[in-house]
Amino acid sequence: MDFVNALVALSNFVLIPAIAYGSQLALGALGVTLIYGILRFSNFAHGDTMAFGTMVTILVTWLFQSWGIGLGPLPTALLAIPFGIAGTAVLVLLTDRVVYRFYRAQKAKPIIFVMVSIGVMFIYNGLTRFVLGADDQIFSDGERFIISAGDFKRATGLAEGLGLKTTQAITVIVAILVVAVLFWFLNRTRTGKSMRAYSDNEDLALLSGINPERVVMVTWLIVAGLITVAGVLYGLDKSYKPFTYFQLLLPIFASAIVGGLGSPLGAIAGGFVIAFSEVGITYAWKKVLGYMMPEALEPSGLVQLLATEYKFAVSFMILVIVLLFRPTGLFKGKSV
Amino acid sequence: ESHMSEVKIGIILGFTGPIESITPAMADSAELALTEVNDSGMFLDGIKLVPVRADSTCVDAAAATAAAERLVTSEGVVAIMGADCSGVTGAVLSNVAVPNGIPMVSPSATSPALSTAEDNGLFFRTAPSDARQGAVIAEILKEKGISSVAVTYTNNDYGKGLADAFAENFDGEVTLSAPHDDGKADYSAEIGALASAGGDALAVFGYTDQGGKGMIQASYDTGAFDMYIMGDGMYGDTLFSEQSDALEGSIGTSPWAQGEGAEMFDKVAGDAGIDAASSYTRESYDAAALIALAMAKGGEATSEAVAANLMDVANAPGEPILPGELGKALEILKDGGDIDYVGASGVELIGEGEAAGSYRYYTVTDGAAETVEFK
Amino acid sequence: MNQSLKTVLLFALVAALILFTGFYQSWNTALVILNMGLVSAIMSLGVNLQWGIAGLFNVGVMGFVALGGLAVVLTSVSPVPEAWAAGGPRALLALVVGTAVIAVSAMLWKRSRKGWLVVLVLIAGFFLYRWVRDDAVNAIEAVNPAGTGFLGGLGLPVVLAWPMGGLLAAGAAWVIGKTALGLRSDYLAIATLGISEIIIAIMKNEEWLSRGVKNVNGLPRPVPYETALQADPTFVERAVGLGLDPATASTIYVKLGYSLMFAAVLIVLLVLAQLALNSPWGRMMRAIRDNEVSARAMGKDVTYRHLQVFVLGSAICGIAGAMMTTLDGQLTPTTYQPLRYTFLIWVMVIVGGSGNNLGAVLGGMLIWFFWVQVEPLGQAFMTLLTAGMSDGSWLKGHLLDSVQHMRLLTMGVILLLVLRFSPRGLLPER
Amino acid sequence: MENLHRHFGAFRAVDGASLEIAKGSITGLVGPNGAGKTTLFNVIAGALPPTSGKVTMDGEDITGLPPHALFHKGLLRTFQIAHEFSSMTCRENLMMVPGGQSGETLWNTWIGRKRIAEEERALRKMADEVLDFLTISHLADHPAGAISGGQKKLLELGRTMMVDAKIVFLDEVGAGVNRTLLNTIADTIVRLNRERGYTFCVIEHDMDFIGRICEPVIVMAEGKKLAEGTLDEIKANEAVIEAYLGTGLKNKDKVAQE
Amino acid sequence: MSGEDGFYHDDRGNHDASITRRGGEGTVDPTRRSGAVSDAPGGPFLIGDSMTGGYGKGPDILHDCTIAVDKGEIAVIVGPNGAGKSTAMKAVFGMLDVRSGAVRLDGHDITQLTPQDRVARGMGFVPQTSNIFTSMTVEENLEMGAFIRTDDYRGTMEQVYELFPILHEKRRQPAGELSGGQRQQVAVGRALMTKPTVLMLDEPTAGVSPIVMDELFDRIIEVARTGISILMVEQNARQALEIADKGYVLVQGANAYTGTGRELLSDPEVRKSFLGG
Ligand SMILES: Nc1ncnc2c1ncn2[C@@H]1O[C@H](COP(=O)(O)OP(=O)(O)OP(=O)(O)O)[C@@H](O)[C@H]1O
Ligand SMILES: Nc1ncnc2c1ncn2[C@@H]1O[C@H](COP(=O)(O)OP(=O)(O)OP(=O)(O)O)[C@@H](O)[C@H]1O
Ligand SMILES: CC(C)C[C@H](N)C(=O)O
Ligand SMILES: [Mg+2]
Ligand SMILES: [Mg+2]
Repeated sequence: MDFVNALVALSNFVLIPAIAYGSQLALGALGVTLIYGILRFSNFAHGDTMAFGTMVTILVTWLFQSWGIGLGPLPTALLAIPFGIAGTAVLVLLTDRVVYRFYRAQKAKPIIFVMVSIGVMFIYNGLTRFVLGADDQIFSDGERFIISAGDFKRATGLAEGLGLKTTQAITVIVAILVVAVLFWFLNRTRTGKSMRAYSDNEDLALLSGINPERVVMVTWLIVAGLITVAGVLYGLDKSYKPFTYFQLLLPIFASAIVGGLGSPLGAIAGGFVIAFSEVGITYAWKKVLGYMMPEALEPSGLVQLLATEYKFAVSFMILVIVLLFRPTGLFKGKSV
Repeated sequence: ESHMSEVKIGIILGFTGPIESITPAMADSAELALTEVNDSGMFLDGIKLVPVRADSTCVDAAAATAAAERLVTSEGVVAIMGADCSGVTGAVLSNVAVPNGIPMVSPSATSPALSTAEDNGLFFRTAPSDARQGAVIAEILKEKGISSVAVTYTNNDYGKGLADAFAENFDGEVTLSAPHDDGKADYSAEIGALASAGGDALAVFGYTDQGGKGMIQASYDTGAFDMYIMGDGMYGDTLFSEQSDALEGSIGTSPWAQGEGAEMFDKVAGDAGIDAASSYTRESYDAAALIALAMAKGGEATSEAVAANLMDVANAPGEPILPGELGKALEILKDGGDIDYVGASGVELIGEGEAAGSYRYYTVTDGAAETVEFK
Repeated sequence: MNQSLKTVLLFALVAALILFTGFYQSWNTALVILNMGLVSAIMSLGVNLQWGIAGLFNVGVMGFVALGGLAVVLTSVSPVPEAWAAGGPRALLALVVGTAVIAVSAMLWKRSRKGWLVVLVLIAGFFLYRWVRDDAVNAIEAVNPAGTGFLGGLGLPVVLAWPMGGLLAAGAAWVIGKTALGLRSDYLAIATLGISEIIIAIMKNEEWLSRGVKNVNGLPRPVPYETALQADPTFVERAVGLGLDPATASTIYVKLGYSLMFAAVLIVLLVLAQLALNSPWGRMMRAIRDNEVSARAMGKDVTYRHLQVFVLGSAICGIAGAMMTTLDGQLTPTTYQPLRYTFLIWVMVIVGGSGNNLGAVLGGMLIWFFWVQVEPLGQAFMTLLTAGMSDGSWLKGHLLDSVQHMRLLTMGVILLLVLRFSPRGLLPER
Repeated sequence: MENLHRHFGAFRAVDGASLEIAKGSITGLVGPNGAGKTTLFNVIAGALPPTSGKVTMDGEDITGLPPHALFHKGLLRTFQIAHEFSSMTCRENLMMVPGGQSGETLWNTWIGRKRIAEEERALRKMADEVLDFLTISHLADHPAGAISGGQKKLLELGRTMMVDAKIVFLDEVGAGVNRTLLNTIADTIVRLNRERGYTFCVIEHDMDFIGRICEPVIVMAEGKKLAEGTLDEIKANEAVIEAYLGTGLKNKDKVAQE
Repeated sequence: MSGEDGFYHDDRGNHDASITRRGGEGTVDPTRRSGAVSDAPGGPFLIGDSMTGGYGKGPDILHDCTIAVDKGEIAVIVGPNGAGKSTAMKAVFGMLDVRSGAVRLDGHDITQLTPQDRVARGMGFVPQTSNIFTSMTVEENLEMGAFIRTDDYRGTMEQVYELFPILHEKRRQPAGELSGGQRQQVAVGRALMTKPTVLMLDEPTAGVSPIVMDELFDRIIEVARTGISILMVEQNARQALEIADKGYVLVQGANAYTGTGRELLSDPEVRKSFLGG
């Protein structure tokens, strides 16, 4: 029984949160990695694009909620996601047309693109706040829990509870689906292969009859989809606040990079590495050990490797160590 | 002096950055006070007080300094209502306010360290220092018989200061005191550690729509704690209603005046369409009102007048003044009378840069704060 | 247009912008912008050295700037005797133990390549370190926590902190460079970014060292205090003689003092950087940037050169960081945000023209100017925009409420405009 | 070098090749595509670590030394795929080559300006001579990234002429170089070999070129040495013909008929 | 540690170039759209007529240069390094701005077409450098060659594998890991996959072994015989001219000599200055 309790405590505080958070990061990182792999720059506007896509979804969700349309136990926002994606797609395609295209024509260096994307980030930042403001917005509805910690305790009679949120489950499922589809798309379909070809050698792609602007457009469309889904899932699970989305940028980049920039599989792996190192390393083992060990040996201290103050430091430390042993990321990122 | 018919007051708050969501209401409240003063027609021969906003960013000392510098030297503001976060407040104070002799009244910088900052008598605040809040919270817990708590605080001078003050005054056991950073994506790690450490309740000294909320949500999602103790930064209707399940039965404190003043403010602010329940709206209103009243008392709309008379108008003796009664106050002052500004937050300034103020001890019931008593 | 004419014109533009600020806003504002502009220019000089010249993608600028700030505290703040008595020596011992553990395990790893052994040493060392450290730290932090609660510094003149900041940053850069410079650019980027976050985390949480998030206020200054000047009759007399009021005169005097000192540092660094760049050293660095494999085959020790330039660039950032903290008069670890202290510096370098030292300086001054001035600019723009709308309309109200969000938006627009008209930077490398 | 191995995963690019390059010789290295010649070069020049085996030069073990150290020991190489410094001018590409320039020490750039200026003058003269020789002096101030493929090859060769080397490894200098010019290059190689005592090891697929300068010729196939001898001996070797030389155009006669 | 392999064969040699990577970046403005195609009947099958132009805003490299090839013919361009041979090829393919002159294909003026639209009109090109997708496998490289084809291209792929057996062996390996000569074979194979009506090859035999070179020339003759026009640049000029129907000698961006392959081969002046005696 104690062993079960230990396991439950660990799942509740480490495994489940980390898996859900990892999936959220992974979805974000997929977008970053795709833009990097195909359009060849690190998109700093990613976080703010995510905020924008979520904002559109939220507005539509509110509309649906006011109409009384819902999904029962599932969040209404899931219904609104397509609209969010459409809105984001319009935004990014417009941005591409007005901003990035010019630099593509100029053959600007990737670093210029990065700087331009910082400019775009500032603008999106303002845009989102103009429409919806800077505050927290609540848009989740439906059942919050599949099973809450309290119910779990009552049902099982264990001392420890295990909470599983609807949104956590949705996040993980969606992440798996999206990755599978994306992988298939890039490696098996003609369009996907043409995107990889374009990213590898632009001139030669032209010489093979690939239309570069179409590749760019498709990339943005996919990114719009990924970004919105990631943003909405994150918002449902945690909360929606534009500033947090901006802050998410760093762990997302870290995930994309530690997994190997340009590699979709790497993005997933990276997301989990970052999430687990953030959540796991600073975990205080006191409770778990308390269950596992005989009374006499029960730890008196917290048995915490490092204080939570250092959780970012630790996750970055792990990142650096991973990179020292695998200099181009877990999945040898080079191209998609 | 007809050319002086407009006098500018700087409002320096973090309109962008980590507390961007509470600053608009704060600024509105401050401007509400100024409008009230202007509308009364009683202010120094019809001089109009014009608010000028500037962005403190809450965290970027250099940007805040530059913004303040601009307000002071090019806009020519004579006093500053602000800044908000303790860090930038210190920077603006020593880099701009003191050198230029501009008084600052901060509505929300509560770090104990500011009490001793070198300020040449120019720094005031309407919110009490966290040193006191820590003691108040400890006292409440003692009364309630809670003997072991886990603490999480926002990782800045405010959070740290409050957590320290609390720990110092608390008789029971603090199982773990873990900071959290605001605006981060995920708080599972902190909750994991705190839950492991255990305790009867979780004390959250953070911001209502920032990491503090994130911590409560993460705790609720994992069932880590059932009861929360909240510092001033956590007070916010949205949080209470949104997290009503999680917070049911939790307790908190917030700088707040007993009775009338606060009620009046709710009314006045409500009429003006301002969300009075947001954090530090009361203190902001009071800060701006004090600036105006000090000018009125000094008989001139200058920095010197503010610095010299602010303590005077804020404290007894004199006629108590509530929100919405600024016109009355001005009239009294005009007639050479004395006032004791009580305002929305029950202002009581004890020494330079130090406000006494009282705290409202509340519990959360059905998604709303219910006053238990004032301390 | 030829490049040198362009250079002159663009610098004239920056000067004009600052003068304009002086005339239309105030000279104090102008000098504030100028001072931080000079500091920013130094930072971008450092980044340009690393990226523009050597092709190293260092996104850890923030960390080095922060170390510079820490140096100011460690150098100039007077020591806190009670804290030293409470646990100073033991804290130092802990530092020694920590370094020794790391050094020993690094050596073990080199010699034996036995992972488990190293891990074992590290773990044991970690506990030893914590054991030595924790008591000392608790004792130190308990000494008057609201006022001090840290060891303080050496109490030396604050100007010494600038080279100290450089040294501290250089030391850190050396360690980082030794471990991480083998990484490819983006991987190096995230590694440096991570390390800078680690540095900030340490500064935030090691209170005994830096007072952590409680900040250190009232740092000593290399220039007189305004209030002292205002109290000085000769100064007041002279100010009045010049037709200035004493308060304004004193603030301008102090700021000018900083301006001169900063300008001197910038000029020295710029001259050194230019000499280095226009010499075989610069040629070699560019060769390495262009093609490492080939540079290696041509006998250039790429690893060493990378380390050299990484350390130098970081040291420059450290110096700038120390100068900035001196200017601020306080150390606030929470203000170190990557957006402001890393990415904005990068924007400066790239907008200025990477690979060109003068470009970096120009970019530093110009972008900083806008970073400060976009706020009034954005407000003005919004006023203009809403001028035509009917009063009291919902949209107008909403837009005016959101006017603060114009700040970053305007910054974005300006950035895009500048990059549109000079996609290779204002002063491109060649 | 002895019994050198370099594996990529399970693939053995260099599989136990042992060959010897005599001092003062111009050794030709030929072999079918993918025989492992370039990989062999990379291993010798320190660009890739060997999986196993040993490389010695002048009796000294130089296995696994980094490329820059080898350069200073007098071992130079060119790349099959040109590795120019693309943003630098052609002249700078050459001037950066010589080692031990005092201006490469940071300190000297601040205090030793005069000495540097002198050295630079000399270097510049030398670089201009080399450019002249390679018939690309008009490109001296051209960015090396924007010159033709063949010109890049020439530049690559030019770099080896900027210093005194003991041994120079040339990886397909001839590919893409105009044959007339290639003859001149061949003469230079011979001259450098005679006058300055450079040892050369040359990979090339152009038999005329090999025949003109190389003695002996080593044939590699599948990571191993297949044959060694003079070009005529090689040409007569059945195995080499089958794997490498072939028997000429099948369609040739058809062309002739037209 | 896996970083080191690969990049010696990469086109981007730089160890530190993942953000500055130039390898993938093209030289052609990808955002350009095709202009109109007008009828221009008569003349050879493909002709770059009196082309003058250069790179970007730089000086003109080509001066009134004319190159043409007829159906089923092999035309070979020779000339010293830097003469503008590759530039001429790129000009014909629309990869740089032609300031004056025209390109006509099969009776249409295609001067305003983008390269990708020229591919759709049946032109195929193997550039001199960066001519493979280094990160994609050999097989994917070939598939990309067949990108515009909607029919079943497996047969063609078999033919390519037959021609270059080594490619079959390495078909699952990233092309960037191949040896120089093998890459060249991939490049030619990719172009063959297009099933073009005009095939343009920039030094296809650079770096390939004699036996493969012979195979390649054999194959080119065969291909030409099926009615495909071949336009190629060669430094192995003597072999190339032997099989050429038409030869051009380019010097400093202008036509210096033009004639049949045999004529040029027997011209002593040409032999001496351009063919290495
Ligand atoms: N990084 C790598 N990973 C896997 N295989 C590789 C790698 N580099 C080279 N190879 C393989 O090793 C073999 C030898 O390559 P190498 O470049 O040495 O040939 P080469 O003799 O120089 O041929 P060429 O004459 O065509 O230049 C080739 O079959 C190639 O596919
Ligand atoms: N990308 C470029 N930008 C600018 N100039 C270029 C570029 N590429 C080549 N050139 C210049 O154009 C001229 C002709 O180059 P081109 O590549 O056409 O020569 P080529 O005849 O193909 O020579 P090779 O036989 O060496 O390949 C050269 O002088 C070169 O300097
Ligand atoms: C706005 C506030 C919540 C600020 C907080 N009390 C501080 O001092 O930082
Ligand atoms: Mg080779
Ligand atoms: Mg060419």
